[in-house]
Amino acid sequence: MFNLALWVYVGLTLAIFGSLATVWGPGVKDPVIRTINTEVASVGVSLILLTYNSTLALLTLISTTIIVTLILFRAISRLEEIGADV
Amino acid sequence: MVASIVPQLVPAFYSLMYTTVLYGGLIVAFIGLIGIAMEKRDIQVLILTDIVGLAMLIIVAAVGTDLSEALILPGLVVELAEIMAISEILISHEMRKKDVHTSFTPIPLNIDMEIMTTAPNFIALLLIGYGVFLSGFTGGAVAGGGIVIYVLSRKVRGLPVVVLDGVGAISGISWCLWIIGFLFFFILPQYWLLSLFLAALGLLLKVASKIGLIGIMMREEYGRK
Amino acid sequence: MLEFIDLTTISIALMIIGAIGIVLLQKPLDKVIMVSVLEAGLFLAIVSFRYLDVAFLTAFLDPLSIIVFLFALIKINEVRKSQLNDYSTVPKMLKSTENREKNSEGDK
Amino acid sequence: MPNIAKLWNKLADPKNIPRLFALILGLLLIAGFLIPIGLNTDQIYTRPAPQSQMDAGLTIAPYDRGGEILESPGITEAQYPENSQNLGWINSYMTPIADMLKGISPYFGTSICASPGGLIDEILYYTRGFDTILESSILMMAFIIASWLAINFTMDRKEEKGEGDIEEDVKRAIASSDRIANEVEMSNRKARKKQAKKEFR
Amino acid sequence: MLIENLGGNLMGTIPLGDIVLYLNSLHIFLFVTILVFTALIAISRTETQVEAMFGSLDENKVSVGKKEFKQRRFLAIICGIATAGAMITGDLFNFTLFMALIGIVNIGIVSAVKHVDVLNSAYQYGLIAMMCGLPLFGGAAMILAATGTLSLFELAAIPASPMMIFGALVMLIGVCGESGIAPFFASKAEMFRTPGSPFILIIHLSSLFIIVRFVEILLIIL
Amino acid sequence: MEELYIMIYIIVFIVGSIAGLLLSYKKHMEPYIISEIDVLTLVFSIVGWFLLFNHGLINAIRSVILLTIAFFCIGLAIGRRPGYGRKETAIGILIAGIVWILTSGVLF
Amino acid sequence: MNLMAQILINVIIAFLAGSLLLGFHRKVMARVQLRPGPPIIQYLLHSLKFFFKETTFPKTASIPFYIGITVILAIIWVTGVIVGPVTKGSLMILFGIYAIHKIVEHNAGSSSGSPYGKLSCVRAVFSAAGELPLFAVIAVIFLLTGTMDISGIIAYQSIHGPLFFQLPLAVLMFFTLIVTKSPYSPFAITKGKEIISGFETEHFGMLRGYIMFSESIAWYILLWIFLTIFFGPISVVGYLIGMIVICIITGFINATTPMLNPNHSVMTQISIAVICTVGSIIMIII
Repeated sequence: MFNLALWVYVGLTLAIFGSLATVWGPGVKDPVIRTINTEVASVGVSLILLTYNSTLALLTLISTTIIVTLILFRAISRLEEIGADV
Repeated sequence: MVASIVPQLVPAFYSLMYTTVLYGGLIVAFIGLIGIAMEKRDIQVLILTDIVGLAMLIIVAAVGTDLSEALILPGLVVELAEIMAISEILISHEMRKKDVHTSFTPIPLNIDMEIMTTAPNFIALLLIGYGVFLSGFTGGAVAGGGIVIYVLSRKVRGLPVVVLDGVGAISGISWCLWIIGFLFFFILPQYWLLSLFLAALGLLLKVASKIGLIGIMMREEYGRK
Repeated sequence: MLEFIDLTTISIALMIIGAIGIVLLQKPLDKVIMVSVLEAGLFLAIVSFRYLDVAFLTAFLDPLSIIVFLFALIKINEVRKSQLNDYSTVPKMLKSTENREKNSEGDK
Repeated sequence: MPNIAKLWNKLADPKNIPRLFALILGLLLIAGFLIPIGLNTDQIYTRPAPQSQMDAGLTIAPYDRGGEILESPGITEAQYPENSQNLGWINSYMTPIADMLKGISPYFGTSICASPGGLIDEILYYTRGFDTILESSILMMAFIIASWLAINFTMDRKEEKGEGDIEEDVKRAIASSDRIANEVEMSNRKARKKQAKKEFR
Repeated sequence: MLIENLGGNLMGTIPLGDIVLYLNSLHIFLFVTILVFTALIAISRTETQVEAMFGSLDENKVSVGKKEFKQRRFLAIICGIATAGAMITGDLFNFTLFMALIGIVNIGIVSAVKHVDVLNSAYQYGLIAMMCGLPLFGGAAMILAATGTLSLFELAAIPASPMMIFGALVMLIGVCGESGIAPFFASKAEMFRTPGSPFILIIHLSSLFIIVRFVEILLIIL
Repeated sequence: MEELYIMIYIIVFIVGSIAGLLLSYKKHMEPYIISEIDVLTLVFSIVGWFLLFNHGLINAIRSVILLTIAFFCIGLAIGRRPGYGRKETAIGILIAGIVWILTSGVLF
Repeated sequence: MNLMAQILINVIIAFLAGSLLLGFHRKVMARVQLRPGPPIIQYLLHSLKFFFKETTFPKTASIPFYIGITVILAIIWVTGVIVGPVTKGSLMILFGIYAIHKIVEHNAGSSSGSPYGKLSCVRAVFSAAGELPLFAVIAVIFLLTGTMDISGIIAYQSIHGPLFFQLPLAVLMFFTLIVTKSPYSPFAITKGKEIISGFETEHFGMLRGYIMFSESIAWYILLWIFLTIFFGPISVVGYLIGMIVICIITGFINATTPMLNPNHSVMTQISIAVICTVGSIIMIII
């Protein structure tokens, strides 16, 4: 039907690109930007799971990613409120 | 017929892609770890450990069997829980470091988004319903997401401690439920259907209530004035 | 020419555009828009794999993630703004160095 | 020698440890590229090739593992089949709702198999159930820690007066829940008014 | 390598589906010891740390509050049970899960204290514990990929290939980080400055026992 | 049974040492006086070391008993207060060693 | 002879011989430092003396543990005697016993509430981080001999000759461990004199007696293992000479070296451990 390997490569590319962007991307000194950048890597992982037909894992990943983001944002905003220099 | 449904050996696709995917996972892990090694600020390291967790998922998924998927599922939820606990420690650490007498209640938020008044009820209901149907880890995560979004969108500022304890109690009970289910499988194998339901629903309740807890903890952050 | 425009190509293109956009755009709100582009790509991919229920759930969870982002961003913006107001006379750089000194003392 | 001593002293600072760990682990992982790597195809719990079930048009793709509901077991290649007497029954089972859903559309395989019964349950609760117990214990512990910290430190620190006074806690809780009830009531009334206005218009 | 060569004769197995717990003399020794310690923790009270104040004749007393005590005792008991489980498990992935549980509980035991320094090292240790998810689960997955099994009985019969050794090494790094072996000792050692002797005991105990057990597992894999 | 004998030897040695210590404390109240050779100690030492090395020469009595006596005597000599009993021990070892070499046939 | 009697006899031997060796070790150190030093039986007399002294408990102590830990220490080393000289069982169990010994050092320090004890407790964690890798020498031995049973290792040596010549680096590693465990050693950070007596500071009377009892057994067992697994089947006289020689060597080392700072101690140990393990493995492969 269609090329499955292509999807794996796209997924890996996205994952690597996303992690690179998270680590060294522009403006990652700001934790908010860094957190949003992790989304790219997680979509890459989602694609790999999709191609490997692990759809249940995919479902779980999508819903936990949101919650992890929420937690991270909570930590960030809380720390900024306290005025902590972390 | 039967042989075609489940092959004896791992299909060629998985074994062909294994090296690639594993290398990809290793690269992602390497990038994340080097990023941690170079980073100095605490919160940034916490965000970067998320990447390391994703790399772990890739490496486990690369095996490409049902077992590997079963290993991923809980791993995801565990990763989530650990981030939660550690971020909480970070916050309390910073609070301790600061002056004790300053107020630490979050700044109230004053936003009025149309979407927050109408959509969440529906979406949350749908998600919870779907999660209950799914059951297990996946269902727990989905339903938990629904609960989070519901709590987040409502004006539930100042929810009492009792509710938290109640949620804890639910999850404790469901945990027992599910352990009983697990033991049933081996002690009384003839009741496997009953134990299946005990286990699935116990886990659902447990995960969902725990994730719902996040929402309750968030209500201070995003609960509007 | 048109044979390139099938579901696969479109979804991959969407995802790549979204990814690049997320990384390159600096303002958080712009990033959120690109996140939705990225997730649309993922949605299309799932559809092209014909997993209807997964696609259905993704369709529900994506907006949620956008909402979460928006909430958090607004909140953080507000926090930062209020801190700026408090220290309006003090430049931001100075404030952070002050903090660092305090920390290094505390560490001893 | 003094340099080594200085380096060793630096290692005694907790802040440097995660970074050192990450560095060593990263370097070790990169060493993985030098090692011949390949998948042993003789695995337990194998699954069909991706999309093959979808292309074959099976109704509960990609998780169809054979078997009929309550009649014959499905196929699972467990490590120790002798330890699990009902191997395969679970992954052929479907709840009545799931069965109905299966008839409606061929594209709901994932959700059907995620609901009680199905392959994942077979592995998660039965053959490798102990793993799942541990995983969710980890989850529970993490949440206990987080919620304990949240209740005691990071939330509502302003109201904290006497430590460990349960009665006080309960009183405060009741009061606050009263307040919430009032608030909710008020907001409901407001919403109703708005609604009424709109309808009136 | 035979399993019997490592820790004495095989005395029995507890089959739970694919996960088979097994007992030999080493395991029984470790298992019983850890349970004895856990029982002692459950009944003991905490100590009060007394230090003379500088410049005056007063003394500075630090003890554990009641709420904190209950929470920490609970977590310590869970930690003891988890360690006991890790001692007898016969499955690689199961072992890594026990490790992860021990890691998170260890953080929890010290997370309730008031010292800023201790909290800081607990946080740093928590970061390590999170990162350890990668080497532990990843290493186990690599061994799974190379051999097609996670059971230690099967692994003992399979001769080691380079990929298995690599997976085992990765796991070793994970165990070293999680249990605070040098050179990663500092963040864990600093956590011990807090009062609550029985609870911090179990942190140390669990990590040492995990090392003992992991050496055995490593030798089984190799 | 060997272990039982070892235990007996050690215990006897310790008893001898304690006895020697008490004896020497009774004899010398003053510290650090490097005196001339004490005859009693010398006798004990020579007997002890002689028996230890050469118990095989005496066939009439069981070697266990001989060794027990030997260890007791050695303990008496060695277990003196610090500074005392060193020369005696050395002489005992020397004599016993010479006898052993002459009788055991190492030289021939 | 039945097993119980054998155990009893071996425990008594271990205790008495261990105490004498520790006393001898102290004597050697004293002579190296040009002091007369106490008589050899002094250590034994000390440990016996403590059993007859009044036992008191600090008000701040964490009670069941404060008492229980000394009993546990005694029990584990009696187990050590059973596993070692009596049944010649698995080395892994001895490894486990050693790990519990570290725990006891840790908890004996922390359970009293004394600041010295607390310092010693933190240092016990440090030292465990360095010493356990040293004990991983048993892994090297396993890789060569293919067995963990002490009797199996003895059998291997009687065929292939002593391991001392085949694994010199492993010998060095184990010897470092012995130096670490010897009193007044440069690595003995838990009992450094700047924190009074380290973890034993607050244990008096009977409890201290238990600790000293177990320490002498521990010293004996450690030397016994070293001689057994590296020199193969040797006679009683061989054990005696070997133990005395080791005591003299460690006495010399300890008398002439200052105590290291905790970090340096740990890192030195781990460096030795890593270098020797890697070296031994390379030697085995080649």
